[in-house]
Amino acid sequence: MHQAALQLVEIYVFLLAGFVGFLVITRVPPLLHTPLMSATNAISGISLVGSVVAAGAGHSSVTTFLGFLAVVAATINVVGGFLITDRMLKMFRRAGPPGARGEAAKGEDR
Amino acid sequence: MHQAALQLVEIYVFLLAGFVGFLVITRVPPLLHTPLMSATNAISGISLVGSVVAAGAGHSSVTTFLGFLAVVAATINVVGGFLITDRMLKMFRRAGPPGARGEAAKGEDR
Amino acid sequence: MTRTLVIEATYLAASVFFILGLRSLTRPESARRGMQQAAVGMLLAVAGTLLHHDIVEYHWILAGLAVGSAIGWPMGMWVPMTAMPQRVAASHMFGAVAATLVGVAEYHKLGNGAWVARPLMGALGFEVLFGALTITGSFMAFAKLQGLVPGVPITFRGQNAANGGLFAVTVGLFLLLVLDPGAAWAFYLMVSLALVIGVSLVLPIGGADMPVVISLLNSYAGLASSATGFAIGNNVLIIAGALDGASGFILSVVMSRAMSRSFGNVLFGAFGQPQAAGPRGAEGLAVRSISAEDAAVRLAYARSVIVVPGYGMAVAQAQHQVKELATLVERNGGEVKYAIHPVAGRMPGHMNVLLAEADIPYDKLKEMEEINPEFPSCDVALVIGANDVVNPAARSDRSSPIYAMPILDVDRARSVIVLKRSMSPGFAGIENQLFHAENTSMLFGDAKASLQKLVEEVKQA
Amino acid sequence: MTRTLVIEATYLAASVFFILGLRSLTRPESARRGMQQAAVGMLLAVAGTLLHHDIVEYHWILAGLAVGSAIGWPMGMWVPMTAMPQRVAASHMFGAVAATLVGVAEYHKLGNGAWVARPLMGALGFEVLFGALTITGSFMAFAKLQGLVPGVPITFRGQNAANGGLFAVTVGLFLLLVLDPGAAWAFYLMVSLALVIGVSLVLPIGGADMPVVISLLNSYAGLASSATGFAIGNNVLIIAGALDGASGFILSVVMSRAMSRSFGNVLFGAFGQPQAAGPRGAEGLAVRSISAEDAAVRLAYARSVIVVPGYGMAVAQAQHQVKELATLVERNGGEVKYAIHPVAGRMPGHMNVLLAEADIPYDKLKEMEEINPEFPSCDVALVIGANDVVNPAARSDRSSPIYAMPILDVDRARSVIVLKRSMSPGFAGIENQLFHAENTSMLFGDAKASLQKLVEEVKQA
Ligand SMILES: NC(=O)c1ccc[n+]([C@@H]2O[C@H](COP(=O)([O-])OP(=O)(O)OC[C@H]3O[C@@H](n4cnc5c(N)ncnc54)[C@H](OP(=O)(O)O)[C@@H]3O)[C@@H](O)[C@H]2O)c1
Ligand SMILES: NC(=O)c1ccc[n+]([C@@H]2O[C@H](COP(=O)([O-])OP(=O)(O)OC[C@H]3O[C@@H](n4cnc5c(N)ncnc54)[C@H](OP(=O)(O)O)[C@@H]3O)[C@@H](O)[C@H]2O)c1
Repeated sequence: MHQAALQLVEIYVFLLAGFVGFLVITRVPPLLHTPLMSATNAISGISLVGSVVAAGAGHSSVTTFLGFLAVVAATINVVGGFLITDRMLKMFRRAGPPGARGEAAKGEDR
Repeated sequence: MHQAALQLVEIYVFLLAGFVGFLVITRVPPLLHTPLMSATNAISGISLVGSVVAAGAGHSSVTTFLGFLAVVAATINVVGGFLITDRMLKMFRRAGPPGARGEAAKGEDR
Repeated sequence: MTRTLVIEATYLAASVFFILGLRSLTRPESARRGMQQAAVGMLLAVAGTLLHHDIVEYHWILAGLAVGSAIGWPMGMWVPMTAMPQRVAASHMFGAVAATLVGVAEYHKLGNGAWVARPLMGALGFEVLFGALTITGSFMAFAKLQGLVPGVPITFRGQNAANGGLFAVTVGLFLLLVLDPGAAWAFYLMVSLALVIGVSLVLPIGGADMPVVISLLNSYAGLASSATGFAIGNNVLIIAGALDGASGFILSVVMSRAMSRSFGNVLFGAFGQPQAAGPRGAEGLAVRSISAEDAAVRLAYARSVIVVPGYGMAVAQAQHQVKELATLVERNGGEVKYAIHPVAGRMPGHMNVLLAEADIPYDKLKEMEEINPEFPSCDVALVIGANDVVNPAARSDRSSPIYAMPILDVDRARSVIVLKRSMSPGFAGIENQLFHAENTSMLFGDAKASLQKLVEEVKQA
Repeated sequence: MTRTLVIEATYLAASVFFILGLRSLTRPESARRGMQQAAVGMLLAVAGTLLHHDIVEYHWILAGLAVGSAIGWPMGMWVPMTAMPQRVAASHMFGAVAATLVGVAEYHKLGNGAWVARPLMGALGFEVLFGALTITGSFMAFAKLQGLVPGVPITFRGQNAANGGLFAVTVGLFLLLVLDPGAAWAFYLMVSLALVIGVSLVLPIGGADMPVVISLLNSYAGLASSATGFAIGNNVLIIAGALDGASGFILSVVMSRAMSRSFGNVLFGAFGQPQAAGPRGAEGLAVRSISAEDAAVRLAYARSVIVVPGYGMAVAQAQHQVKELATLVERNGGEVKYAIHPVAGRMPGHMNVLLAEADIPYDKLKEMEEINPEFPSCDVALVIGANDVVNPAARSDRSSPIYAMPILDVDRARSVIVLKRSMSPGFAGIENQLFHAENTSMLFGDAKASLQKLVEEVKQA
């Protein structure tokens, strides 16, 4: 029953999170669609929390090894994902006050 | 533990629902703010599901009576809320194709 | 087990329908169907609950449903749109009643707290606290709006101190209960005190500020039912409560902002008070009043008219006459638009509902940002029972209590006709220079009566 | 117990940070800080997990973290922006690998399914199914984009039949497992078949359609980690997975729409095929090619220039030269804007990132709807390695495979200069009349080289 009750609640969590995702992401402008992709990659690295337990629980050499590989894979996404997302977002800048076009840009050229 | 575990999950449900509410309702145009108020009234009537159990569980005359009152109160909101919301929304209509102003309106006058 | 699954399924469906229902309110076209689906969701959830295995007898349930419907139906079908604010207040009260009673029943059932675990006690505590506070608070709001209680702020010396103490004690009781859920006396005392707090919170607030208060109470009611959800482990309750809470909170923010006031300012009523006494410093100034005939002529030949409805239109229930007049103007080839201020009237969207009721298409209802640039080029701005929302002092007069409140730039129109009964001020209780501007003419009288005259005259013209 | 609470708290915090992080991506100003907070959330969650009482030994964990970071760091720091599509594909693969392995480990741990309850088996099943399928699918996508595998669709007779059969068997095994979780052979067979399916799904799809596929795989990866969350009862996993899934799905819809194609059409590759052979029916038509000098003169004296970047700019990595040229034009008093087609390049937002990398302010990057009306009034439209997204056939030629795809109205500009290497077609593999219009001049050569010439010449001019 416990397991079942929990899984029932978790269906709510899944659906609600889906709603949130839909509502938020439909509002991300095309300008940032590529960072969005790498951002979700980074976030998907959260499976690390599962992998870590598998790798550390020491049930059997098999599960430990699988866990180890999982940790590696997930870590790649976390580290790589957040780094590249930040790299990208760092590049986006606006030219002074909105509306100010060429002028502002010229001003800022290095 | 069971109770605790469940309540932990329910915090997620609460937070996520809050997010959804925030994201959705900030997008409701002022035009429909009054219907929105009555709509949430109607939805709040969902406490009926709690009241019904209290009224029907027959633990003691006290709980039953309290439950009965609760059912009455909640039902008022459900019935009244959905009815008036529908009444309001029924009234909102647009004048033909957007942009078509006075003309369209005249056409539709009864 | 399977039964539990069925019930849970209906709850899940209800939750989804509720969310989709609110989402549908983002577009007028989809709104109605969306809310009807939400109603279906509600039906499902209730039907599902009737299967609950704790339920041993049904007659009280059915009785409750019957009585509730008997009261709810007329409230839904016949309450006039102009009475919406009261209605909303009342229904927050009912919602809170339900939540609170369920909480009390639960507590009583569990051996008056004897068998209540601490986390559960926390949930129950929140439930009855917010619930009880909302019951009396909403009732006071209702009474003030309905005129059962004088709308003016009721204050007495040491009020804040008293409230503070009351509040402290209540919180203390709550903590004590979480430590010792069995302390029944504390539980019931806490509930009673919460009821008192509800009253004393709303008493000092002016009638016209009620809408903000109501929305805040809406979010409290929401929190109460979420707490119920936690207490009885029911997700659809948690979700519905959270949605309610969000909605109430957001709306009250919208209102305060449109009035350029802070919550604190609203709750501890900086205004709606002494100034409310009446107009001041207007003695010296001239007022041009105009006859229905002359006003009608101007309207008859106007190319572009902007109607600015306000609370007065609601009071006079003049929306249908507005529509009638507009139709005539349009027949004469004039264009009519409607300028809707976010806080015109007494609740958000008040004017929109009334005009929609008069069958005016909503794409003619313009929001403030959209319409303001059009005033300079409009021949006649027809102000119907609006006052504060068209008060230029908000732009110019730093000393004015409504300074910085965004307003409709009616004073920039070529000519302005104002329909109101007297020179008495609006809700903010302050003088309005617009009524003394020389492009403004006042057509005194009840809005409905005046509009009927105008309609007649325009027909002649 | 308290330990569990701490862990749960970190998970809760992480979930909130993730949502806020994605939300921050709705505004470029807030985006960076938001994602940094999300990273903090991730750190919290991982730190919390290390406290988990099931963990008995840490060296494998640390080893994994070390190796992973050693690989992830360079991938994050040095992968060129032009290689983003491959990179994204690769990281879907890693995500899926993690999810799948966790699933398999879980299954193996529980006595090879002997002690697996049915609901759990359901979750595990989904997890490894979606996971495995995504592993190989993403790998194939990666290989095609990286050129390790020929980008052209690989098809063979009876392919669909084969896939159908494969799919049916796999589903059958899944059902069997839910009935009898102990059937280890079925579990491992199912995983292997899922791996095969991943390959055979992506093989027949043309390289240029990969982005759509990648986004779909993104949502599968998301579902896989959500399933993991269900399996090990971890909410942050469920939430992150759901967010991923939503994002991937929405992006793939955006792309298909911007290409005015259906999923089905993309997945069962109606095009990117034979036509891809090369240009057709263009023999008769004239082509005006122009010298760098002449082009430079036109640009030097243009009042308004609209740059239209496309996949070619990415291939040539010419974004910095674009910026250089634009700066010169602006020095001469001309105005430069950038017209960004939603599917220009090979992934959503591809052009925006490249131009941002070249330090071009994003408020000069205009979306299609916004810029299209401006073409008629612009002196020079400078098309840099764009082809399909400026192909007028999409408006006019019903027979064209890209008919009804919304395009940039470059052909309406006063004059057009196109930078590309040859007359060979773009990804859709179709002829482009624009290159034969008489207000169009072709400047042949690698975009980077051509732009460098232009910069030199404009400096002289
Ligand atoms: N909408 C909201 O959500 C909300 C919430 C809270 C507070 N408020 C406040 O409410 C006010 C709304 O502004 P408002 O301009 O709409 O209304 P108002 O400023 O309250 O003015 C209403 C005017 O209508 C006139 N009036 C009353 N009954 C009338 C009748 N039967 N016929 C003709 N005229 C009549 C009154 O003048 P006479 O007595 O001379 O006729 C009064 O000056 C704002 O100050 C706003 O901040 C609004
Ligand atoms: N963005 C997305 O999310 C996405 C996703 C899936 C599919 N697609 C598809 O990809 C296409 C994108 O259109 P597009 O116009 O951006 O690109 P395109 O239609 O693929 O055309 C790119 C052009 O760039 C030229 N080119 C290649 N390398 C070059 C170089 N080094 N220097 C100069 N020119 C070079 C090529 O001509 P030469 O060989 O003659 O130089 C080619 O005609 C659309 O059909 C879209 O549907 C996009």
